[in-house]
Amino acid sequence: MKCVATAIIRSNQKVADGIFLASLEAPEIAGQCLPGQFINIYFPETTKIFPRPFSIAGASDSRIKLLYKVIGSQTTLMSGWSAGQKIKILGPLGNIFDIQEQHYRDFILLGGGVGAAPLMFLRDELVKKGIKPYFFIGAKTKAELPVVEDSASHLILTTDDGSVGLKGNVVEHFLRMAENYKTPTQVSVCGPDMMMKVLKDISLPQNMDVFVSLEKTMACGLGLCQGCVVETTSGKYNGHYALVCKDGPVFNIKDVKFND
Amino acid sequence: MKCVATAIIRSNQKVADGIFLASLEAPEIAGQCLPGQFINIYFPETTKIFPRPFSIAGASDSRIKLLYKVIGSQTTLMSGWSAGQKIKILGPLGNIFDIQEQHYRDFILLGGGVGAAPLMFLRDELVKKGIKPYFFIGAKTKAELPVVEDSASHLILTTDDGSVGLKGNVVEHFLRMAENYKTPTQVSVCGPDMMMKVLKDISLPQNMDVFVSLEKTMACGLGLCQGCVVETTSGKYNGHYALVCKDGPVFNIKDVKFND
Amino acid sequence: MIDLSINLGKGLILDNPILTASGTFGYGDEIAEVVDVNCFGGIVTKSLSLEPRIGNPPPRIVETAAGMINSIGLANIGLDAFLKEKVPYLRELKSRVFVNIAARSEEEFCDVIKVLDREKWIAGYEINVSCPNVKEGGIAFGTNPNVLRRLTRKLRESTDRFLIIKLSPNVTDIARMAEIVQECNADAVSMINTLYGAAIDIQTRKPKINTVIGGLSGPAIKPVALAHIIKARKVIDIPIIGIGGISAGADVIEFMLAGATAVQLGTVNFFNPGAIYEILDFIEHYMDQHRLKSLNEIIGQAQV
Amino acid sequence: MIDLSINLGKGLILDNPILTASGTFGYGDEIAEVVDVNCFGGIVTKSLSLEPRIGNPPPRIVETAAGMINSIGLANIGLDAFLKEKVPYLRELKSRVFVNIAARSEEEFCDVIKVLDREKWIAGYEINVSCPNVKEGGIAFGTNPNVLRRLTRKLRESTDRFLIIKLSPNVTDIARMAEIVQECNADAVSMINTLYGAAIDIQTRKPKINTVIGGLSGPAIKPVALAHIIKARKVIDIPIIGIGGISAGADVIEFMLAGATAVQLGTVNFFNPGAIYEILDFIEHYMDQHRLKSLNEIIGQAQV
Ligand SMILES: Cc1cc2nc3c(=O)[nH]c(=O)nc-3n(C[C@H](O)[C@H](O)[C@H](O)COP(=O)(O)OP(=O)(O)OC[C@H]3O[C@@H](n4cnc5c(N)ncnc54)[C@H](O)[C@@H]3O)c2cc1C
Ligand SMILES: Cc1cc2nc3c(=O)[nH]c(=O)nc-3n(C[C@H](O)[C@H](O)[C@H](O)COP(=O)(O)OP(=O)(O)OC[C@H]3O[C@@H](n4cnc5c(N)ncnc54)[C@H](O)[C@@H]3O)c2cc1C
Ligand SMILES: Cc1cc2nc3c(=O)[nH]c(=O)nc-3n(C[C@H](O)[C@H](O)[C@H](O)COP(=O)(O)O)c2cc1C
Ligand SMILES: Cc1cc2nc3c(=O)[nH]c(=O)nc-3n(C[C@H](O)[C@H](O)[C@H](O)COP(=O)(O)O)c2cc1C
Ligand code: FES
Ligand code: FES
Repeated sequence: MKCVATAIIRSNQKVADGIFLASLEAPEIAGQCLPGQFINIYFPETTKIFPRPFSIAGASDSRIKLLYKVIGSQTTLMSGWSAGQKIKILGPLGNIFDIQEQHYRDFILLGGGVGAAPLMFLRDELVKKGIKPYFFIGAKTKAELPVVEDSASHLILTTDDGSVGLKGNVVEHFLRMAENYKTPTQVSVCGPDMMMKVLKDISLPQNMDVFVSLEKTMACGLGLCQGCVVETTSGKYNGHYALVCKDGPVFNIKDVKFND
Repeated sequence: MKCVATAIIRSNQKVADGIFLASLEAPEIAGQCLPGQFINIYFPETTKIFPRPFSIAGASDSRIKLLYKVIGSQTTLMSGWSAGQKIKILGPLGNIFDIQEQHYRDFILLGGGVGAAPLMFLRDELVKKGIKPYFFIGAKTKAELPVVEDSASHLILTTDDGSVGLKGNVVEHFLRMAENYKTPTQVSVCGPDMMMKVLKDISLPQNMDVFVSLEKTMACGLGLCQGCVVETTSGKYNGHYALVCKDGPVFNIKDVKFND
Repeated sequence: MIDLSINLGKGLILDNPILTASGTFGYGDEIAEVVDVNCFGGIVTKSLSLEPRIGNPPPRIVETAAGMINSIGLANIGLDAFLKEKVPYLRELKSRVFVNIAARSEEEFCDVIKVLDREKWIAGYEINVSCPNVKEGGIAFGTNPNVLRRLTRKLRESTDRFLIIKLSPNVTDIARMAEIVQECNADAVSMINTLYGAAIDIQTRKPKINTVIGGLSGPAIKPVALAHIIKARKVIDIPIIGIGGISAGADVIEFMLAGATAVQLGTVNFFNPGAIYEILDFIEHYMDQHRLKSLNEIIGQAQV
Repeated sequence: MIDLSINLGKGLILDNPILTASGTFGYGDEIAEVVDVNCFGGIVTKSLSLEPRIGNPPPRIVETAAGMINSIGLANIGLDAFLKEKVPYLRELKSRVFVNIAARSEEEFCDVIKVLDREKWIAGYEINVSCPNVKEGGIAFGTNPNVLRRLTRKLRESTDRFLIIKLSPNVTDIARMAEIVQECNADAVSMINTLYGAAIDIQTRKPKINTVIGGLSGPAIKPVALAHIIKARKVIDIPIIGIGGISAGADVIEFMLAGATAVQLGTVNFFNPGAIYEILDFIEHYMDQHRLKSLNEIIGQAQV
C-alpha cells in the first residue's frame, strides 16, 4: 500500500558528472517496490511546490536506491543531502515493468543516461529470476555515464564520443546486435524523449515488444490532478489520454503518441 | 558606503537556549559599521521573500558579529549555518547609537534578551573611548540569557526567576540603581516592545536621555518601501511617521509613540 | 474530545470544517490508500458534466512561485460513469459528499441535477460557475452579474438540496456576485476558484499551458482569497466556504476569522497529501489554547 | 556591445527595457549607494500627489508566500517638495525618468501635470488609476470603464508628453480597459498594479495590514500579470510595460515574449537590490544564444 513516510538518507554519492546515487532508508515503502515504480520527494519551504518524482533504482526490504541527475533547483538540493538527514517521500507509485518470463525469451534493457535508474532495479529482479539481460547504457561521454560495473547482465556501454565502451548511439548499437536476441524479446526502455521517439518511428525487429518508462511534469503522482497526461494512439487506452503517474509510467511503446 | 556583499560564515555557535552568536567575514561592510546599525540577510529560494534585519553585535575590519534568537523559519535556517558557507548581506544600514561623551557623564546599556546584540557593539566602542558603561542584560531564566562574561563594563545580569544574577526585571534593577549614575546619563536600550513601552511610561530620573533601538517588519531596509514606519509624537519628526530602517532604528524615546 | 463540527445551515453539520477542493482530490478513491478520506468533514468531487470529457491536451500543469497553473479542461468521467463507478465508494463515506457540477449551459446544469437528486446520500452541490457559457459567447457564468443571477435562480428552482455557488475571483466586484447568489437563495458560496495565470517557455516560446491562460492556485493566491472573503462577508450572511492556498492549520483559522464557515484544501493535496492530519491537530491545539468550545466562536471574528 | 535598447514610440528610446516600478525604488536616491541607478533604462518614481501625504498607519507591509501585501497609502512628499528636493538629482540621471502620479480627482491629476509639464527633462507620466476616485464614491479610477475613459481623455488633452496608464488587475475584463486607454490615445499601458490581498493574525485577530485589504505583489503574482498582458496584447498595439513579480532575467524575456515592450522591477528591489545586474547579464546572454540583434525580435513572439 502506498504511503507517505519519512526516509533517512544513508548515502548520497556522486557517481558521474552531475549524477548521484542515493540510498534511503524507508522500510514502510521499500519492501513493496517493484521495478518501474517511482517515489515522490517532498521539499519543505521552497517556492517550488511540486514534489519531484524519481524512479526506484533498486530496493531491499528497508532501503530504496535512487540514481538522479542534477538539472534544477530541487535536484541541486538533493545533491546536498547528507547521511542521517530526513526527508519526506511517498510511494511506491505507478505501474511496473512487467517481467513476463513465461512469454519472452530474451530481455533487453535500454537506458539513456540517468534513464538507467529504473532499469537497474529491473535488472536486479531479472537476475533474481535467473535471467541475464542485455543492459545497454548510453551517454554522451564517459564522464556522464552513470554506471560502469555489472557482472549480472550483458552490460553494453556506449558513448557518443567513444570515450568508454562502444562509440555511437545506444539505440543504434542495440539494433546492430538484434540478431543475437532470442525471440520473442522484451525490451524495456528509459531515456530522453528523443530516444523513445526514435524507437517509436523506426521499424523494429519482429517479435519484439517495447515498453517505455515516460516522464511528464507531475503535481500529485497519485492520479488526483490529471496533470500528467500523455496522448495515446489506440491500444489499451483507446486513444484517450492516459495518466503517466497512475496508468504509467510504463507504457507499451505502441500505445504512446510522441509529440515533436 | 552601504553595499551588497557576500559574507562567509566563520563561526556560528549556540550561546544560550535558542540563541546563537555568529561571525561573518565581510570586509566590504565590516569596517564601516557603527553601533546601532544593522544588516539585511538574504535567503535564496524560500517562500519568505523579505530579507531579515539583524543588529550588528560587533565588528572588526573584516568581520561582523551577530547575536540572534531562533524564532521562525529564517532564523532556523541561520542556526544551520556552517563555517565556510556563503550568504548575501547588505549593510551597514540605519542610524547609530550616538555616543556623546562630551555631554554625558555616565552610560547605561539596557538589553532585554537578544536585544543585547547592538549594545554589545556599543559597549565595545565605549570601552575603546575609555568609558566603562553599566551593562544590564535581562532574561527570563539563566538558560535564555545570551551573554555571561564581560569585564570591560559593569555587567549586571538579571533573570525573572533569579536563576542567575539579580532576580527580577531588568528595568526595575536599572531604576533601583539610579542613584549611582552620574548625570547627565545616556541610556541605550534594546529589547522587547513591552520593555520600551514601560520605559516610556514611567517617570525617569532627571537628566537622563533614553535612546531605543526599534524593530519593525522591514521589506527593504533602505527607505524604499515606506513599510517600516513608526508613529512619532512630536520631537524631531514633528509627529509624522518615521522610517525605522532609515531614520532609525535608534530613536530618542521621547519621540516615539508606542501602540498597545 | 474537542468538538470541531460546524453547521452550514439547513440541517447540514460537518464533523469538521475541512473539505477537499474540487479537482484536487479526484473522487477520493485514488488517495484512499494514503489518507483516511473520512478525516475530512466533506469531500467535493471533481467537476462533473453530463457527458464525459477528455479534457485539454498537455501540457496541463506548470509550477509557479508558491503556486501552479492548471488547465485540465474539466476532464471527467461524465454522469453515467460517475453513477456506476464512483457512487458505490462515495455513498459509504462518513464524510459528507458534495458533487461539483460544471456545464456549458443552464440546461446541462439542470439535467445533471435532475439525475443526482435521486441520490439521497449526496449532501449538496457545488456549482462551478467559472466554466464558459456557450450561449453567452463563452464567457464564464460567474463573471457577469446577470448571467450568474439567472443561473442561480434556475438552479434554486430545480433542487432543494444544499446549493453552493463557487465564485470566480476574476471579477471587479466579488461582493456583488456574492450578493446575487444570496438574493437567489443559494445556501452558500464557496470562494475562490483559480485566478487567471499564464507562463511561457523562453526557449521554445510556447506557452507552458496548452490553453495559454490557465488557473492559478496554491499558497501564492491565499491573500487574494482572504481579501475576497472579507469583502463578501460584509454583504452576505449565508455561509462562505473558503478556498485558496490553504496549506496549514493556521491558514484555516485565518480563513475562518475572515468569515469562512468551512474551508477546502486544494493544491496542498499535491504537495502535502497528509496535510489534513497536521491541520486537524493544529486546530485542536488552537482551540485548546484559546479556550474555544466551538469553531463558531471564531467565524468572522477578525477585526476587519 | 549588445544593443538592449527598446523603442517605446513617440521618439522615446530606452537604453534597456528595465524600469523601476513606482513605490519600490523611492526616487532613486535612497538606493544610489547600493545600485548604479543609471543601469536602468528608466526610473518610475513613487506616486506623486499635489499635496504631501503621510500615508497609512502601520502595519503597512506583510510577507506572504512568494509575495507581500502593502498598504503604504501613497505616502509621498507632494509636488512642491518633489520639485525642490528630488528634481536636482533626477534630472541628471542618464536613465529616463517617468513620474508616477496619483490623485483623488481628475482635476488633481491635471494640476500635477500642468506643473510637471514645465520640467522638460521628464520622459513621461505614469498614471496610477488604482487610487480611489473621491467623486465616484471611492472606487478606483481603473475599475470602471467609463471613469477610466473620461480620465484618460482629460489627461490626453492636458499634455503631449508620453502618457502611460497603469492598469489595475482587479477587473473582470482587462482587455476592455486596455482598449479604452488606446482609444483615448494614451501612449502606453503599464500593467499590472497590485492585486487585492489580505492577511490576518490568528493570535490577535487583527488584520496584518492597517487597511485590512492591501496590494499583493511579488513573484506570486507573475502568472496573473502574464495572463493580463497576453489578453491586452490581443486587442491593443500601443506598447505594454509589463509589471508583476519579475525577479530574474528569464522573467523579463517571458514578459517580452508575452507582449511587453519594457518591464518594471518592483518587489524584487526589496529582496534582491542588485537584481538589475543579474538581469542585464541574463538578457545579453540570451540574445547572444538566440542570435538576436534587437529585443524587438522577441516582443509578443510567444505562440499564444
Ligand atoms: C516518473 C518519473 C521518474 C523519474 N525518475 C528520475 C530518475 O530516476 N532520475 C532522475 O534524475 N530524474 C528522474 N525523473 C526526472 C526528475 O523528476 C526531474 O529531473 C526533477 O523533477 C527535476 O527537478 P529540479 O527541481 O531539479 O528541476 P527544475 O528546474 O524544476 O525542472 C527541470 C525539468 O525537470 C522536470 N520536472 C520538474 N518538475 C517536475 C515534476 N514535478 N514532475 C516531473 N518532472 C519535473 C521538467 O522537465 C523540468 O523542465 C523522473 C521523472 C518522472 C516523471
Ligand atoms: C533593525 C532590526 C534589528 C534586529 N536585530 C536583531 C538581532 O540582533 N538579533 C535578533 O535575534 N533579532 C533581531 N531582529 C529581529 C529579527 O529580524 C527577526 O527575529 C527575524 O526577522 C525573524 O525571522 P524568522 O523568519 O525567523 O521569523 P518569522 O517567523 O518570519 O517571523 C517572526 C517575527 O519576526 C519578525 N520579523 C519577521 N520578518 C521580519 C522582517 N523582514 N523585518 C523585521 N522583523 C521581521 C516579526 O516580528 C515576526 O512576527 C532585528 C529586527 C530589526 C528590525
Ligand atoms: C489541478 C486542478 C484542478 C481543478 N479542477 C477543478 C474543477 O474541476 N472544478 C472546480 O470547481 N475547481 C477546480 N479547481 C480549483 C480548486 O478547486 C480550487 O478552487 C483552487 O485550486 C484554489 O484552491 P487552492 O489554492 O487550495 O488549490 C482545480 C484546481 C486544480 C489545481
Ligand atoms: C511597497 C510598495 C509600494 C508601491 N507603491 C506604488 C505607488 O506609489 N504607485 C503605483 O502606481 N504602484 C505602487 N506599487 C505597485 C508596484 O509599482 C507594482 O505595480 C506592483 O508591486 C507589482 O509589481 P512587483 O510584483 O514587481 O512588485 C507599490 C508596490 C509596493 C510593493
Ligand atoms: S501527477 Fe497528478 S494525475 Fe498524474
Ligand atoms: S524597510 Fe523599506 S522603508 Fe524601511
